[in-house]
Amino acid sequence: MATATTTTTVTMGKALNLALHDSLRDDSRVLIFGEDVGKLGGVFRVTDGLQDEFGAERVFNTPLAEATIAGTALGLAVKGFHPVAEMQFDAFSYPSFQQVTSNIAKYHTRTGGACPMSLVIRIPYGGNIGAIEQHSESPETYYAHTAGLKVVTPSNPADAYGLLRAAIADPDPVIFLEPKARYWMKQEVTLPAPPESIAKARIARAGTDATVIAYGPMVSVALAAAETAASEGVALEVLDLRSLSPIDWETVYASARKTKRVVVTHEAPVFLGLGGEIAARLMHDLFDTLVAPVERVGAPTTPYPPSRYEKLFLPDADRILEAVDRTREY
Amino acid sequence: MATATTTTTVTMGKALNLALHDSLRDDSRVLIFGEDVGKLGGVFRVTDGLQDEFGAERVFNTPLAEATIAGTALGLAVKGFHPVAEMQFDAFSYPSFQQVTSNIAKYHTRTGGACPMSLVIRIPYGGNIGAIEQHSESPETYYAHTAGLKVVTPSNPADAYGLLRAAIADPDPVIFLEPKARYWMKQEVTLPAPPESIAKARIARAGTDATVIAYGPMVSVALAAAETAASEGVALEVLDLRSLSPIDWETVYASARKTKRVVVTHEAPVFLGLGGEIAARLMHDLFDTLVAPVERVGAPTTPYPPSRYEKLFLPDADRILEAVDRTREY
Amino acid sequence: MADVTSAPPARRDTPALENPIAALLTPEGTLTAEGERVAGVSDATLRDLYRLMVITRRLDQEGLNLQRQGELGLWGPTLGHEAAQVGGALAMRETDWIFPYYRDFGMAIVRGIDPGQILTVFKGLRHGAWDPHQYRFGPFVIPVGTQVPHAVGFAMGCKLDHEQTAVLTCFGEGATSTGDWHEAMNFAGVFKAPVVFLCQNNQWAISVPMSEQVAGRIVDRAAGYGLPGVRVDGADALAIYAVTQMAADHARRGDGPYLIEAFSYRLGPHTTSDDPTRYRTEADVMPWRAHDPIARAADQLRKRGAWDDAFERACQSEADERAARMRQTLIAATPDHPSTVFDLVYANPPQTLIAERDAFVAELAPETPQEGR
Amino acid sequence: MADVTSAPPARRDTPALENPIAALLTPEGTLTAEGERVAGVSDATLRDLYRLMVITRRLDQEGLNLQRQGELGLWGPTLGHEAAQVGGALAMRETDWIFPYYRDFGMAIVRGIDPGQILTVFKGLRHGAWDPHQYRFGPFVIPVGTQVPHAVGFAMGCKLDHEQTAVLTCFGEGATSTGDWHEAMNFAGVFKAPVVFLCQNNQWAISVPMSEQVAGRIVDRAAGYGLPGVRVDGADALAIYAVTQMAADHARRGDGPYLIEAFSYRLGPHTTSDDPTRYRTEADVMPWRAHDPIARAADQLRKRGAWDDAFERACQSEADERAARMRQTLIAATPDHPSTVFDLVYANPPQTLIAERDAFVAELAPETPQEGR
Ligand SMILES: Cc1ncc(C[n+]2csc(CCOP(=O)(O)OP(=O)(O)O)c2C)c(N)n1
Ligand SMILES: Cc1ncc(C[n+]2csc(CCOP(=O)(O)OP(=O)(O)O)c2C)c(N)n1
Ligand SMILES: [Mg+2]
Ligand SMILES: [Mg+2]
Repeated sequence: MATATTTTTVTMGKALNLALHDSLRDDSRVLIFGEDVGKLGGVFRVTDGLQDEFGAERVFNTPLAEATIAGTALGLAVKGFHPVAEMQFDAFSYPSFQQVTSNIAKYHTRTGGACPMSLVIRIPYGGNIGAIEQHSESPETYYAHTAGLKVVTPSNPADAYGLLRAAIADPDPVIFLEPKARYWMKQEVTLPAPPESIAKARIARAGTDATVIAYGPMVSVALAAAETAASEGVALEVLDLRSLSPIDWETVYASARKTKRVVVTHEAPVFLGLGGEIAARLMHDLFDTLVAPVERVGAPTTPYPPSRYEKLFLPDADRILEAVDRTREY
Repeated sequence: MATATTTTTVTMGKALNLALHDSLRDDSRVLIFGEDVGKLGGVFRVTDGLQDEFGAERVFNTPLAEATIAGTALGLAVKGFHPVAEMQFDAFSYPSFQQVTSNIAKYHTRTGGACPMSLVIRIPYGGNIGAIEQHSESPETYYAHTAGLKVVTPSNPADAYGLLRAAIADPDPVIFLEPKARYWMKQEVTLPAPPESIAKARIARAGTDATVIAYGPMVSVALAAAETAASEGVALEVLDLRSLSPIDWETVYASARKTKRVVVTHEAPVFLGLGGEIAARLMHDLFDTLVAPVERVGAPTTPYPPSRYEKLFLPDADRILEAVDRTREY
Repeated sequence: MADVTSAPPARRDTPALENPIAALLTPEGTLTAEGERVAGVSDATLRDLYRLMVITRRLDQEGLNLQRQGELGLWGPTLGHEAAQVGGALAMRETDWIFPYYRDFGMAIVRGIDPGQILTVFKGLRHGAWDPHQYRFGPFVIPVGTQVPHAVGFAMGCKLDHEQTAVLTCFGEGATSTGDWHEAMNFAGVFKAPVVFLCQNNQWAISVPMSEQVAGRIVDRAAGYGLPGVRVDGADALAIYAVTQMAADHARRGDGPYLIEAFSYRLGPHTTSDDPTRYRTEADVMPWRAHDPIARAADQLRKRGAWDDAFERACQSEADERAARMRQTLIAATPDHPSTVFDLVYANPPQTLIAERDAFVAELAPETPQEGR
Repeated sequence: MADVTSAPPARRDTPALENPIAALLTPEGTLTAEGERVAGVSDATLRDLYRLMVITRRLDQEGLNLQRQGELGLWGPTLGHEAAQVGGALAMRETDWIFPYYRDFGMAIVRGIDPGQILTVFKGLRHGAWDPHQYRFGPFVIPVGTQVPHAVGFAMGCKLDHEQTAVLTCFGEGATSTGDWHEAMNFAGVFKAPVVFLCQNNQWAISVPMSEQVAGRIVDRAAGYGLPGVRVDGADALAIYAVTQMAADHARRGDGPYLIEAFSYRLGPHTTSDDPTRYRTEADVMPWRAHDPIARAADQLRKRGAWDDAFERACQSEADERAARMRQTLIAATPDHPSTVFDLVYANPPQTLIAERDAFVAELAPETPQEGR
């Protein structure tokens, strides 16, 4: 594959595949492994064709053991590789929780900085795909609350490529959350794009009347809400966080200062979701600037529902717009 | 041991031991197991003497395998037992994260309510005991963010007894967080006390000028801060949450409405800690009532520090009072 | 703890494992003549095994059809697993418990659970469709391997209650790679829990072949826990029935756990979402198609002179008729009110959740679940 | 994947495990005469083993003293582990890596890490005290069993880099109960990683005796992963040295992993926080006191005529002198500036953390770490 840039329309799944491909091509220390990432190309085909092109030494299947997928990634990072490990679904990353929280997040500290954890753990997350139990969860709070990790999530194909390449290039452990319901989202992108900074948020749509803060799967929902609002003469600003840990407060504050009204939305439960952290911090630091309390739109305090009901539980444009109205009518 | 009530001075460790003892005595389906809970009586002696009195069938050691300590607790609950499983330290509960999050928290749903998870997982947590790595963490966010669990933590011997008995009696899975730095805290208690409701907060000290919301190990710190404040003519109200999931919002709102100034404190990192959820919700619902933004006092976004530094990182009375001043000078 | 006080070097060698069951099997994992005699499986039982396998395959096929027709979101075929599932489940007493894995559709059928109800899980109507206590059959558990500790815990409870109950738990060979599986095997050995571990080794974990999944042989791991184990031909319902029954008796007698590896092959896709052509060829699968549990049972019946065409036809028509009923039940199944999602979280729900539920319901009206789709 | 396409029933029986190393050991886990000949351990090496064990025990004793004197928050004695730790570590080449567990003080000494620096971890000054790359020695890892997957991952990397590096990892018998241990064993077998697993079975996990911890025998688990394994007398440094060296060669040759169970006894408390009198009697411990690694090595030297009192005295005085230096280093050790805690979290710290650090430092001044205690 040439390095000259080309503009093409790709899905997010393909953009991630290209990011992995280009990282494997440009850095011989990059390895990809996990369950079914080999011949199958992953259950979402994100690693499609990579084993064929780069060989079974650099792209390989592992046994069904997430704790040790993470644990061996740590060992390979100490050996100087840049492992990109895949967890097949959100809930199936939980077996690796101890390795990620107690070792990967703390190894740089434990070794006095001698052993940076230059690895990425890719996790498809979120719902809205009609799946059975444990295939639709949003575990970002678990990881973002854990100091020592970086947590990133793209909302579109272009960011997917840029953020994944930046995550792989970063010397610290990055939990890379892939909004699985958006794998099939298409966009025209110019690739290879220069790596994104992994810690910068993005104004997805500029507006003046209120800010909707979203990330991952919810950004396109927020943009749809903004379209509707526009047709009603309301100019919503949509902010795509992209990085969940750290949060790009500068961009968040700038937008909040401008619109003075903020709604935060995510698929995860509201209780202890990222919306709480953002709302708490904004209302604290901009107590006199905000003209209305920060609204949160997320899931209720229940396990993810059976898929037949998921659309009723997932935040949608209507609920976002209702929240916007609450901030404007306040 | 007679059931007539007696008033004695006990440590929190002893109060917990008595709660386990009385639960074993009063309910033949209660079982206690975990690493070293047998002859040793647990590394903190909370299960001291229980195996001697109730036998190795009801109080027993397990192999070193937290995932399966939790997983067998689930199976025993299905069999109609009320397991009280011990995780030896906070960070050592992480291997059980999948069993707790994907099975214990969801089994009642998965079985259409046919299999309630009447079990308790006891976890000593928090720092301030001069321990080595991984023995001083505050994992409450991980558990409280997980729907299907209940999360409770006592701050004194009397509550320790009442809450643990209530947790064991509750038909749902309860993560029982024990503030290990307070195991040696003494108090005069009348035992056996009637079981507490596990979902009610408590006004630990009434005041009018500002509310300090705390839980577990931080309650006594907040009370010390209130003493100092009182000597300076400031009447702090100290609210002990006791239940972290669900949160007793009624009591929290009543206090916040009264004092109009709120500080939330915990040992856990501020970022995505419970303080964020409480602050976000209070400032949202009482946006026009609060005269100052809710202040949060917790740990920075780092792994728990080496013990030599812990006192510098743990919230203390001074930092709480500074936060109170910020709300009062606002 | 005797070993702890024994004089050094404490050898604590486990005595060569007593494993009389193994002696009843040929190297291929079928019953020897002596084994068939000892097992004493009646013709009636062998016919039951045949009948239930025919029904299982037919209902499984109907599950595939329903998925193709858009009535199910997902289906995970049991093709190739009929012998292990029917043989294993039928060998357990009614009072015994089974903690299945997600593919154990055949076991659920043996236990008398309405297959149309089971399918509502794969239609996305609920996360679980039966009362485990009613059928002594745990829910399908999706996180691989995690049901194994549940079975061991339940079995520890049976022992504490001094019951004559044995517990069967199933899992694929991929599950043996999980930490939970190992921890549970060790617990079972330490506590001598009355549990039978039945590995349905179909040589694939989605696209991962056994050679990239399992170091050594699963059956050989039993000895590492001081437990007996055998590998059985996964297409031989008779052998699986006999061995499981003996292993369950072993457990009931208080002799502890037993590991059975039923060795067969996943003839279909992992699930309807899977595309096996990406990772295996027809040449890989072909030799295993002949390795058919139902044909095997028919042969065994013929050898015993316990076979006739009327019986075959009866099995087929019962299967067809059950398939039709299953389809009806599924299609007729209506979603519960979405508020059920809130009602099922806790046995003793907190006020906060009840309030969330009420707000949810208020917002919902007049929407209906259908529209929610 | 050959087995996948083979005609049913695919047996995939692993050929009877080649394990020439086992043949060199007596049933008690010491070297046979033939074994001693094949191993060809020189007198100089045996003297090194003796010397390093004497030093380890002396420094370990000093660690206990320092803890009692309040200079350390905690100490976990290695008494009874000297042979496994010194023998195992010395057997590895300088270019080999070791992923130790928290009790491997003796291995750290063999690797030349300043013991006074190691103790700063137990003084609460830092979470880790050496650069793993400098000594090819991983950090002490507290969560039991979790270092085993690290070692396997590192070994997989050595294989990918086509290096002649072998990796040694240690753990107690309690660690074998963890899921991570099993997953790592299976990974090592599947990927044929050049790793040697050295279990230091001291028969206790804090208060839990081996009989309540381990079902079966740990050494017997190797076969379940298709791997060779041996149980060695944990008091015999010579045997452990020889077996570890042969196992490491086996791994370097590309023949895959090897499991060694060094069987001994934890003579001291689990750590200084532990009170063994609550769960075991002197009668339990007594028989094991004679089972002494250092006395054993001395005998072996005498048998070889490679022993003299001058050597013994030299070892003792070197040990005493090193102990004094260790004490000095520890007591002289000053805490880093507390802001180091922030600086060590990331290699590429986010602005948000830098801001937190600066705020922290501002608040701190003029406090000093001492006051922070
Ligand atoms: C902990 C966990 N990781 C990953 C998955 C995704 N997954 C579902 S089934 C499966 C393969 C299981 O293979 P095996 O255990 O052999 O059972 P089989 O499906 O072949 O019957 C995988 C990887 C899961 N459900 N749980
Ligand atoms: C995952 C985990 N659970 C519990 C603990 C607490 N703990 C520390 S050491 C230990 C016993 C370990 O025994 P073993 O593996 O035999 O090693 P030994 O200490 O005997 O050398 C326990 C339970 C821990 N550190 N990590
Ligand atoms: Mg399989
Ligand atoms: Mg031990």
